[in-house]
Amino acid sequence: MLDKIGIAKRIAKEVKDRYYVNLGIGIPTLVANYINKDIDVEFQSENGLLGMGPFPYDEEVDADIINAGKQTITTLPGASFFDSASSFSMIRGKHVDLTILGAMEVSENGDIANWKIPGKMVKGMGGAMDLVASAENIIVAMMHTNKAGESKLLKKCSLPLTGLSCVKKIVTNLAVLEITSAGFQLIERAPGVSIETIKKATEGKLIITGDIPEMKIN
Amino acid sequence: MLDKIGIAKRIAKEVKDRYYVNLGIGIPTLVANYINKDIDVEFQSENGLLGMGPFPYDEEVDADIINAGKQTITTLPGASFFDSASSFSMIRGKHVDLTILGAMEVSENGDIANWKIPGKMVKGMGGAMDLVASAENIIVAMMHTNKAGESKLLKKCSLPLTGLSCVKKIVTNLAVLEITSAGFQLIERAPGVSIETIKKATEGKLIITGDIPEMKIN
Amino acid sequence: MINKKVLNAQEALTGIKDNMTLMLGGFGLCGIPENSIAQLVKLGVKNLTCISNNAGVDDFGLGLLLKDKQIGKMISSYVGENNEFERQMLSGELIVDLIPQGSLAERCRAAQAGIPAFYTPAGYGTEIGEGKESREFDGKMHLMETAFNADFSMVKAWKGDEAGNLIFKGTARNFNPNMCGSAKITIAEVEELYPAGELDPNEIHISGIFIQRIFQGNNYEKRIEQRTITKR
Amino acid sequence: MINKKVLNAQEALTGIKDNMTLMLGGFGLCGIPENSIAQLVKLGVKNLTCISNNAGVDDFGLGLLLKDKQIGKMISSYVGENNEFERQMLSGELIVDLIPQGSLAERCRAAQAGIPAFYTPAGYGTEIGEGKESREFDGKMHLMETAFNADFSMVKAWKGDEAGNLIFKGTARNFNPNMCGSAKITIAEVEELYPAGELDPNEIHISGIFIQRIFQGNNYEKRIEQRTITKR
Repeated sequence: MLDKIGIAKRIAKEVKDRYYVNLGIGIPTLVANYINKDIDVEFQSENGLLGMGPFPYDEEVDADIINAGKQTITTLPGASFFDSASSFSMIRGKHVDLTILGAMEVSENGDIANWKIPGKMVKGMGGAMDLVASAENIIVAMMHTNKAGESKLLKKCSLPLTGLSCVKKIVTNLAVLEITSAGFQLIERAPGVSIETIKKATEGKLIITGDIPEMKIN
Repeated sequence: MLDKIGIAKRIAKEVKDRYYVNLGIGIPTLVANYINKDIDVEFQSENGLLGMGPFPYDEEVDADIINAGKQTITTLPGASFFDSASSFSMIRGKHVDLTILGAMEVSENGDIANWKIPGKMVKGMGGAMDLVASAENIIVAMMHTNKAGESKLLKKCSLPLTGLSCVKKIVTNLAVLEITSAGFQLIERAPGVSIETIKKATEGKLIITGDIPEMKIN
Repeated sequence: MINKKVLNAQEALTGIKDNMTLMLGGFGLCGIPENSIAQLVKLGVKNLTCISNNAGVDDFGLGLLLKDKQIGKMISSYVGENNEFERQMLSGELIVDLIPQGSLAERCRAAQAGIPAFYTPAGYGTEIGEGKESREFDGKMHLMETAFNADFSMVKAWKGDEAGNLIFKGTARNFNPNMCGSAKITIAEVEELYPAGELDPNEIHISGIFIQRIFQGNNYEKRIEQRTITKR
Repeated sequence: MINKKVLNAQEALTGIKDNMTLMLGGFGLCGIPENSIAQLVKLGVKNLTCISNNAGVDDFGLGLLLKDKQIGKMISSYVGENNEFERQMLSGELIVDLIPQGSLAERCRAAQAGIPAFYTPAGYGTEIGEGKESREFDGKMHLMETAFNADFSMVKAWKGDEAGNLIFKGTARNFNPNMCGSAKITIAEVEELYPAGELDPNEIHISGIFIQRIFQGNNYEKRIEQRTITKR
């Protein structure tokens, strides 16, 4: 079973050379730390920065340079700043290659719900609805089940949707799965996790074809 | 009767303090030379410049700084460069206060035709259709009649239209007229021009109320 | 040169009244028009509709207006980080219209550009699409979104000149350029105000034509929401 | 940093074939991608559809492609200044689609921004509106215009870096930024190419994400159409 860092490490392997990547808040943010140093990747922050770098040293902190999580950050060589409309031109125009974000629920046809729980304070969708509506490569990072132990991989989302049929891949603490026309195709098991465990934790249609390897992360 | 410079001088009086102005090619371009020096005006050139100045001195000529007529020009203090989409945001978004352009025909309801003569080589509308569709204050500078002596102020335009019901005022070699719901309202006569002459030269409905003063230009 | 300079926030905000719709730049607390917000508090105008990506924190940014119950409706994409906001929203005192961030930005830009409506896939198939027209383009469903219609827009820039030209800094740019010229009157506050001619025409982010009033702000706090650092 | 640098125009234009749709920046002869056009002539690709505000003059700019009959269709707002163009158009060899300049710019920008369609009042009630959907907003009629769909876009900038970031100069900016990322592949040629990190991130007009290939051009002629001067 993976912890959050394990999920981030596994997702990092999905990030390919020359990808522009948008990382959501939470586990996705951690992914940046584990990307292969031999490949070139640029991070887009939807508040208006391409070429986002690590957190600044104390004396470098600039209130005018933050990421979408409102954290102070730095820029890397080749970075650029732009306005919000241009930022979403990058997103809506499919110029961003990979979007990694968290979810509360994903359905077997790739619907995602990650912005609203009826009856609870709603903070808003931020850029998530634009991202999931346009990105051609969306990976969800999340726990396989919620705190009550209920599956988050469902036949149909019960929560208000963020986007329709958009998720391509899911990396959870238990497994890697692809969304196919048939349902959740199991690709890899987390270290030490049995197929039985994954089956029990998956409410939506789970497709298992042949041997399912255990995932390799460093 | 006015010559082209006279028309430009008369139109210059329509340019008010703090106006952003877009000048078309031909007579409108001349208007810039006769604007009251005591007022502040900025010229927008739709190819991407606000704060256009006069032609450069020979040694200042820069191929990268031209106006919409492809003439080399200069910038004034407070000028800015921008892309074409932003330029037409200024125009379509009604941020430009006054548009002055030439016309082949204007109809009594303010339709304008100035881009195409069937059977002749068509050069294109350039930015004229965007300008006339959005500008709230459009003044047409033109001769009252064409080379064949036929009126250019018509009941209905015979040429393909550039825009519908958009012209507010017309300054010709013979007169100043406003477009009203009733037709061409005669406002001023050119020096030495009789009402009879204007009547003869105007095919569309001409409204004459009270005394029509002779225009004053310096 | 058409001079847009006004003396201060007080002069700049002349004409703002109860029940108006305002656009306010900024992302979180980054790039917000601090001086204009302070003046709105001083004016005490009520029942404002505020179009702003976020709603500030309890004691800063738009939170200052919320505390005084000056806002009747918020149009935003994300409104966390604010307890008073939550209280007013749950009690029904505050109407909240949440819209996707990209649609928010583009609806501002559409108002600037005189484009009454455009299509975007964001929100299709979600509750955001309810009651909105949808339409297929290239096999994909889109929603029709319309330009905002606001009375005043308040933006914050780094450098400006008296002609109203603006240059923004870093990610403090965000929604600010998209809100210029997107309301009937746009007020820009800047950290540094120069005479016309001091800024390079090639480096200007937003032309002065979109700005009606500009003033030099003061005492910028630039509060940081998440001070994250790398330890040496 | 994702390096977009290629060696020259030849490498940059790899993949361009007959019958493709190309976008080309420039206004008149100002800011045109001179090196890319020269390479198109060398490639001899035929029956191109060219989206460009103008069509060059007889012996420069897109006129060079017209002379060799490489263009099957022009999508422009203004095509004067070119006798060979006129000849081919009147003879029916060349299809010409004239559209309002603002709609041209916005349709490029829409392609860049993933907006399939938008509304503009330009051209309503004229022959430009024939066959197009129209619709009323706020009591005014508008046409629905759609995003362009092009294979390659060719733009010219002043400064660029290896990450593909671009800075334009003066009115040579014009359509160039709006055509970046508006086609499947965008090729940028620049007068000065710098390593990543040399350009100020705050002064970049177009982010490298919109550019697939960048190269340093050479021998820029920058021909002037109307050399107008003030005599001392």
